[in-house]
Amino acid sequence: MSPLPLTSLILSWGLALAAVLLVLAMTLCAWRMLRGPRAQDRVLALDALYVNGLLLILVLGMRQGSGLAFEAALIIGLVGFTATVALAKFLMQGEVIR
Amino acid sequence: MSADLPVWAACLVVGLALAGAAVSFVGALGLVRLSHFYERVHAPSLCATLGLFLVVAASSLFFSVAEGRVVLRDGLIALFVIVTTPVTLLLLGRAAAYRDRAEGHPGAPPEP
Amino acid sequence: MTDELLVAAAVLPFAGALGAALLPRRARDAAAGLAGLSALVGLGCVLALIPAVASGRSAAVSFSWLPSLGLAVTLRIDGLAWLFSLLVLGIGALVALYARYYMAPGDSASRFFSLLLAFMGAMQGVVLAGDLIQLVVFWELTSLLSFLLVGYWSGKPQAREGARMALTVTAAGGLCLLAGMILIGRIVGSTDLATVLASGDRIRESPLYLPALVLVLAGALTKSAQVPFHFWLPRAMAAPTPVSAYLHSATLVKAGIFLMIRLYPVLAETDAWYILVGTAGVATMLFGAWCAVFQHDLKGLLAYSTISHLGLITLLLGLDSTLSVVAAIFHTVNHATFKASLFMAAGIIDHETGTRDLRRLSGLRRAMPVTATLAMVAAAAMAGVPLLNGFLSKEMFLAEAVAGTHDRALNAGLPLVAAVASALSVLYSLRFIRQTFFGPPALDLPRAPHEPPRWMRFPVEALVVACVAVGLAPGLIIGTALEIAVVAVFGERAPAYSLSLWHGFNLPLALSLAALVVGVGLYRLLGPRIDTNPRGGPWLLDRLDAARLFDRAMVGLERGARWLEDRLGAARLQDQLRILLLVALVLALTALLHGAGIAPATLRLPEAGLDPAFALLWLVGGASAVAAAAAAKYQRLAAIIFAGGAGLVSCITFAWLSAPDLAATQILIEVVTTVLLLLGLRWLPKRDRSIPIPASEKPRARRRRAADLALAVAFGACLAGLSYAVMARPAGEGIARFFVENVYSGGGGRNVVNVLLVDFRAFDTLGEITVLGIVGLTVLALLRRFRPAADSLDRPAPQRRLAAWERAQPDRNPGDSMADAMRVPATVMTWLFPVLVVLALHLFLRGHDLPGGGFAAGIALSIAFVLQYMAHGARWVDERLAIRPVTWIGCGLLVAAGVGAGSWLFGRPFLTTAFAYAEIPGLGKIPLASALLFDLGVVVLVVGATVLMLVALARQSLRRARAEAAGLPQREEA
Amino acid sequence: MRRLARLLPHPLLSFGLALMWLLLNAPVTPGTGLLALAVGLLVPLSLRALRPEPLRVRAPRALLVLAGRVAADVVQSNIAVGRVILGLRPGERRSGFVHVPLAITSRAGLTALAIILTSAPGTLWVQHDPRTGRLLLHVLDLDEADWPARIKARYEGLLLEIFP
Amino acid sequence: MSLPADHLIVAPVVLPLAVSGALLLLDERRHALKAGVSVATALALLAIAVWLLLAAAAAPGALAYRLGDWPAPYGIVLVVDRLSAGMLVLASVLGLCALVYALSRWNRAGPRFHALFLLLLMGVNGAFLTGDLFNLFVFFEVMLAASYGLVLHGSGAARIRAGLAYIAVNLVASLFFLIGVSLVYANTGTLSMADLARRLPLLGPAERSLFEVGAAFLGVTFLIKSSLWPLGFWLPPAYAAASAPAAAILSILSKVGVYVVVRLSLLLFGAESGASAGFGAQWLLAGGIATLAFGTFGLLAARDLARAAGFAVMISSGTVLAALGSGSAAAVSGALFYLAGSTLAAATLFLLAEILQRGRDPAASATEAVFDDEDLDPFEDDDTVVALDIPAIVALLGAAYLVCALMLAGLPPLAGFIGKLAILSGLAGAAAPAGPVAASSWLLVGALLLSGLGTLIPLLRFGIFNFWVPLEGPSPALRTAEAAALAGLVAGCLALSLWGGPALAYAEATARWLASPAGYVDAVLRETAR
Amino acid sequence: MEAVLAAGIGGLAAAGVWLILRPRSFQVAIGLTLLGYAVNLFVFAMGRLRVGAPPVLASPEANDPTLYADPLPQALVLTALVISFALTALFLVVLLAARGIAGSDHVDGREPDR
Repeated sequence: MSPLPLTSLILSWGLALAAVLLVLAMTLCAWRMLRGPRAQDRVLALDALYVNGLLLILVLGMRQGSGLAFEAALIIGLVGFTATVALAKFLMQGEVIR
Repeated sequence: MSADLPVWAACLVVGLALAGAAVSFVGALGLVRLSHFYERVHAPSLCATLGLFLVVAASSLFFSVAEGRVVLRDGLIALFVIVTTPVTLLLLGRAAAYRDRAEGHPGAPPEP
Repeated sequence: MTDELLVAAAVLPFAGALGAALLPRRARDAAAGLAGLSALVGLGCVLALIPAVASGRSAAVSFSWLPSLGLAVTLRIDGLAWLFSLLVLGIGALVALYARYYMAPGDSASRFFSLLLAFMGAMQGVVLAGDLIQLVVFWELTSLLSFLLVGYWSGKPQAREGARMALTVTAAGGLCLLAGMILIGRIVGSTDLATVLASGDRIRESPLYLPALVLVLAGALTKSAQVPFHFWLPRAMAAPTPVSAYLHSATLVKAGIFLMIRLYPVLAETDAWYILVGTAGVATMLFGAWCAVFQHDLKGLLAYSTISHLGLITLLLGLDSTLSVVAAIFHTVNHATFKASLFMAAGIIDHETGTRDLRRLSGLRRAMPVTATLAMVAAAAMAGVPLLNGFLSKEMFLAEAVAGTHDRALNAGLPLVAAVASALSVLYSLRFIRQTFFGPPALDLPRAPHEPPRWMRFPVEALVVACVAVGLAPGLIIGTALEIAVVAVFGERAPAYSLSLWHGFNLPLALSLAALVVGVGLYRLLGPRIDTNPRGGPWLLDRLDAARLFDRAMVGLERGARWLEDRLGAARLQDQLRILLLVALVLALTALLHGAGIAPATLRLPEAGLDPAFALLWLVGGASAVAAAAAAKYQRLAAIIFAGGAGLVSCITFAWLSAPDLAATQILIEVVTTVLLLLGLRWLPKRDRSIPIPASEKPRARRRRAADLALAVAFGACLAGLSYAVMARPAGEGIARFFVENVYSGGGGRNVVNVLLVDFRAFDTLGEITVLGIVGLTVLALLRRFRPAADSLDRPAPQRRLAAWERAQPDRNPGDSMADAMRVPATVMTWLFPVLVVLALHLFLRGHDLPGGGFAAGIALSIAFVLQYMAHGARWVDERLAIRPVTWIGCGLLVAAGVGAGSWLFGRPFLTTAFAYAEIPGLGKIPLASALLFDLGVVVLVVGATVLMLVALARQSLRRARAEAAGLPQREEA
Repeated sequence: MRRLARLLPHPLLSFGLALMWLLLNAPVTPGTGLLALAVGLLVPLSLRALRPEPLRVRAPRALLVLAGRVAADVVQSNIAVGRVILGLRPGERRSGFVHVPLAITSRAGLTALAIILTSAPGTLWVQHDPRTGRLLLHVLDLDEADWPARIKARYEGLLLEIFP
Repeated sequence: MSLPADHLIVAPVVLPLAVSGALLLLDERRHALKAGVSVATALALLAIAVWLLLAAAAAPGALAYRLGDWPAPYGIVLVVDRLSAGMLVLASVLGLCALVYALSRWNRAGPRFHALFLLLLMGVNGAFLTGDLFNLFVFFEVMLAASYGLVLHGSGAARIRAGLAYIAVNLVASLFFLIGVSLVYANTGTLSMADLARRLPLLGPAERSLFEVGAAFLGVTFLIKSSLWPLGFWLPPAYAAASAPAAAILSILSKVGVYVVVRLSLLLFGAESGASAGFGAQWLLAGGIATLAFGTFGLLAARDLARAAGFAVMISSGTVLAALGSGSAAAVSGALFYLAGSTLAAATLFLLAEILQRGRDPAASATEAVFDDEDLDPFEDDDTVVALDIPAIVALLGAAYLVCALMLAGLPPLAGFIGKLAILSGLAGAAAPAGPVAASSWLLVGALLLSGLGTLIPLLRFGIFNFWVPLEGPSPALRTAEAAALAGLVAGCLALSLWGGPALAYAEATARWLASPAGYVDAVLRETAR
Repeated sequence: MEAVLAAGIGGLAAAGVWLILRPRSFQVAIGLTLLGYAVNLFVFAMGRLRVGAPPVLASPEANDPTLYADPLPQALVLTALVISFALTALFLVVLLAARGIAGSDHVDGREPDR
């Protein structure tokens, strides 16, 4: 179907592997998140989870050859930290907004 | 769309992406392997810096080649993550410091 | 002319009631005059109808009412109706006159007479009803009005209780009657009276006959106070006496009798009828008489005697011979006359002496000789003394009792029963007369007795004269009327009977005389002992107080209902939710099994195969969800974090599976939700794992948790199974195709999802943003009155610790540490504000063609605002950014609705979008779609609502500061 | 000039936002260009209400140098931390807190330093006291370098130059 | 779509939306202006609804309004037929009266009352009008969101406690709704009700099974809203705790659920719909009877009038659903008539409950509003109190109460009786005595009659307690607005009774129209040039 | 993919259901959030799964429906997302108000009688 099967092969396998690696990274983050032991560990892990999720979306975008998932990644990058900042502030102050 | 990529580009893209993913994986591994919070806090930076750079580079390259023009918008993501992630870590470190001090945790940081 | 007269006879009382209601409250004369006049004119009309009803004829007039139910308002008069109508209107006129004098000047005359007239009208309605359903309508109306009349003196507890009981019993009977009538209607195919009366055989042969009979009788017997439904009548004596005289002697209680006579041709002459009606009659007759003997209250005595006499009439009807029915009709009329007069007399005595207690009354014969004479004559009629009307009908009864037309078990004892009842009625009549009028004058009466006003006595006189006249010359006075009624009931089967005074010396006469003698003897024997009866109730039966049983039944009903409500309902939210889920599960499974089901073979194997990364991703998602479930009780913060993880996984899933818009929106919402939950978390109490569950509770708690777990797993499995079953099947040809094909040509965009939202299904979006706006307003309202719980009022623990530490440091002011900590983050967050604005703008403008859209833009913008709040605190931002969220919400709604309405200008339906590509020199084609404007409304509203929610919650933390500023001592509040 | 300042209170920001717009909406057409211009002009006005300290960047050259240095350091520390995580670093490793006395007082400078230090793996900005100028830093590998000296040498000077 | 008047079909949704948007721009303190605007809007809504009713009664089929000018199964269509027009009128009458009642003081018991109220009306109207399943979900949510606001309106512990449960239950119901809608879409490929009716007979067995699961989920949702036993335990406490005008307007809310069940079950599962015909009818019948029984028990057990009114709402829903489940078209027409009457009466009872409660027990905190300290005390302005002497007020209230009680207990001569009679004679097949009558129908007949009695007894108790037991202390004050609202609702009840014939004929025509869904399908799917 | 997603939906739903049956209102709030995720994914899944076919036309002419994932469920999910977000927020505020006024965070507003 494609004129350059090699390219497809490289791309599909390589990016699939990258996706697996990233998901594995997410799994590890999730493990830390669930494990704790303290709240700051969980928040930290969630933050890492977000970043890895962002990377995963980028890789998925490449895998599917579509730039349409970019917005989601952009939003995670720009806005996602709000959640973790709120969590951290809560840990620090006991409330998010004073 | 993916079929239009020349082999070199595909290799480069895959290489970058794999490298980024691997760095991220190492970062996440650090989250698991390092022994206490103040050590673990360094690990995600790997994902948010080098891992991110590499993947973003891969993505930019991929779309630039695929669309036949320079696509730099992925760089924006990198920029924003660089700027925002420290905010979280900073606050988190500070929060951990307060909490540890308040509880008299042995590993609590000294007062500045 | 007949029609007009008929209508007038039916409508006049109601017209009068309306008139009386409009009169001033105290206009006794006018109201009574109106009442009397209405009754008299009505009476005239009815009398004028004789030709129409003579010799078995009948007349009817019909008006359309509920044509779709085949129901019309039909007024139908025949002999029976005519006779009862005379009774209703005649006695009604007399009662009106009597009531004029009876009612005190302070009572509301307009209310009383209007109710009385309305009741009269309702009775007329029952009597003249030409349709069974219509009869039920008026029947219930009489119950209702009797309720209002009995409870006229609502200040008295007895009146309230009496009224309530009367209505409860009679309305319940009325409902049974309705059911019965519907059954009859079903059997006959029509509820038209004439049709029904003509289909007696059909009814009696129907399998539904017995239920119909039982139901109809339930109505009739409750109304006519038959055992065991009799108890309401004595309690209803709390009514003003005119009401008793009217309702409880002549009309209301006779409605049941009327109904039985009315339907006699179609329901009677069967074993069931004989047993039911006869038994009820016998029991009531004896029971009523026995109870009447023991009453100390004048009206109570009369009430029980009424019960007894009604029982007699019922028994006559139950005997199932045509002659006995004649006797029943005759006695009905007679009873109405003498009992009404007795009630009035009792009312006069009550009125003039202030008491109705037989034990206190004595020797009134001297103070009120005329009244005494009248009462004595009426009582004698009640006792069945010869030469009075009561004697005649009782004689007929005794004759029937002796004759025993059918070979039936009850018949054997009937003469004895009749004699006993007669003797008892002599006994109580004698007691009534003796104790009231004879003996030494009573000295301790509340008022000094004297004769009543002339016209107050007149109705009694008139009725007593009637008693005597009928007693002396029955054929002359009542013969025709009775004849007309009897013929109306039986038609050609009407029996031959003689109304003469003297039938020769026969067994009935002997019984009658024996009853008189025994009655007098019994009074001699028992009179004093009855007066001093210690327990007050009738001997043998004093434990069987049906009224008390009724009260107890009412309380029991309430209690039972509460118990049932408790058992059948679920007051607690958890139980309700369990039931909800369970029902949904059960119904879903039933539906699945109901159809052909899904053969496993029809499920195609997934084409894409399994991507290990995806599976691993969902491992993370599932683990996060389960962990959130586990942590939500004691580690709330952790639960929020875990829920965030699950949200992220679903966001990635959307991105993975071709839904970029969803991914973007999901992550935005995820962030806002997390912030929101955290804002709320501050006001929740610390959960402590150390709070012990009592050991006794543990097994129950464990069981409950196991059940919940099973339910949760079942529901999860159900959703999983359903979704797999759907996903593994190819999609059919649906409407989705249209959207893709028309999105560009018709919607002017390339992002199908977005065009769906702002164009194809913009109406949904309009509703959706309205929801958001409403929630914003509700949150605003709720938080305005927010009162934090005492334990969360204080500053959070970290801040308190820090403040304590700061106080200990010489070089630090309160709050410095926090300010230091926020210095760097706040700087970043401030400078991110414009960046986020650009992001929002970007998402907004590109939505039509690429992922994005108004909603995402709105949320992004509100996050920009919230970041500022987080960076600088609520007060700082409030001083700088004057956000008026409510105004934003209003504007958003207006813009969206306005854009939608704009299409009206072009004659197109609401929300029709217009788009064009404007060619601007140098810039190229610029898409201009009205949908973009609509989306602008969305943005404005979303920002308003989201910021409102977040900020309103955030501002709560200022309460404490505000309270401190107002000088309120914090601790006290806490 | 003053009017320009009012119209364009944060020129750097305006430029950045316009660039961001162009990047987001590539390829550049006259239309997007116009919009980018509008964005650059109008959006910074939204900051006016928040009244942040205006950002003045003095030495663009220093900025470039700093950027390069940071990039190199980030890569280097990534590798270092990666080795630590993977257990490839031989010998005993100590992590702990270090105090760094800072000379920077400007908000922007501190922020930049915080971002640099925190985003580079291996160092975490924990606490800074503006009264004493002392920074508390957590370091993953204390033995890797003399951290206070390194920070002062590599970043502080340049930052003081950029954000006076 | 040529006549401008056709656009009136969408007005019941757009008008309240726009007006509430405008009201939000007004300052909170301009009470008089806001009150005037909202009442004018409510009046306009009533006028529009009546116009639509007349139009629907005159039209041979249904009037369809294609939003966005998209052809039918693709875009969202609003449909006015006899059923929806009738419900619109009912909702408008209730809305107007409840709003007028609220003007006495409730509108000041919390911020943005008028906007919330109008948005509730918008949601209700939209739910009645829409011909699209998902759009129905949206309007359900609009309606529910506003109802959450109104249930909580006035704040106070009881209200918030009850509101929490109310919201939780309805949120779960909304999730079921989504599950149901999506299953329906997944297996039929359409969301338009009319299109659904057309496609349903053509479904394969597996699709049909899955579709029916979706329908079951939808059914559970609607039955939760219409408070069928055992799904409706949330209703009495929530309604009893709500402020009186809110409760009055909420009594139409449960009827929205009933409406949808009627609409969908007759449209989709009528006799002509193939293998799914009669789907769920037995459940409806059984559930309806159980609801009747449970509602009656609850009513008997109720300790205060507002709660009793809540159970009356339940009984009324149960009656209609059971009649629907019985499968008799005559019973359905009776049930529709009954629905109107009982809803009006229940709403009146909520209003009365509050007035009486206020007179009886001024310290009762449960139903009292918590008024803002920052707002003026709304109790201060006594100039609006009706200038009648006490007995007259009591008589007025008593008459209103009597009307309510008769309507709810189904006693003659009011509409409650007519409706019940129509159901009963429909069930008993009095009009067509040919076929046998199912045992379940007899059971329903019995349940209906007994529940009438079970309604009468407690209402009698409450009535006697409230009107006949002499009051200690000040007697209830009646404000002009309250009197007007009561008068309006009572007039509605009486009008329904007086014109029972025409109204019943309308209901019957409606039932006939519903029994043959082809008309609806044609009206909606008729091709129009775009 | 389908089986994994189905299992995920099931897991989310089970966790959510378990939580909404718990006595503390905060648990219910989290449960509603999770259940909301599950239901949104469920609705989404009803449009069948497609990889790499976002319903955004590559060009105005490429409007062959088979090239794209079913857009309708996505639009529905978007609407539902917003609504469930709004209602979660409302529930949260009500639970706070209930906690403040009733003094208990039990869903019934009072501690159960033991």
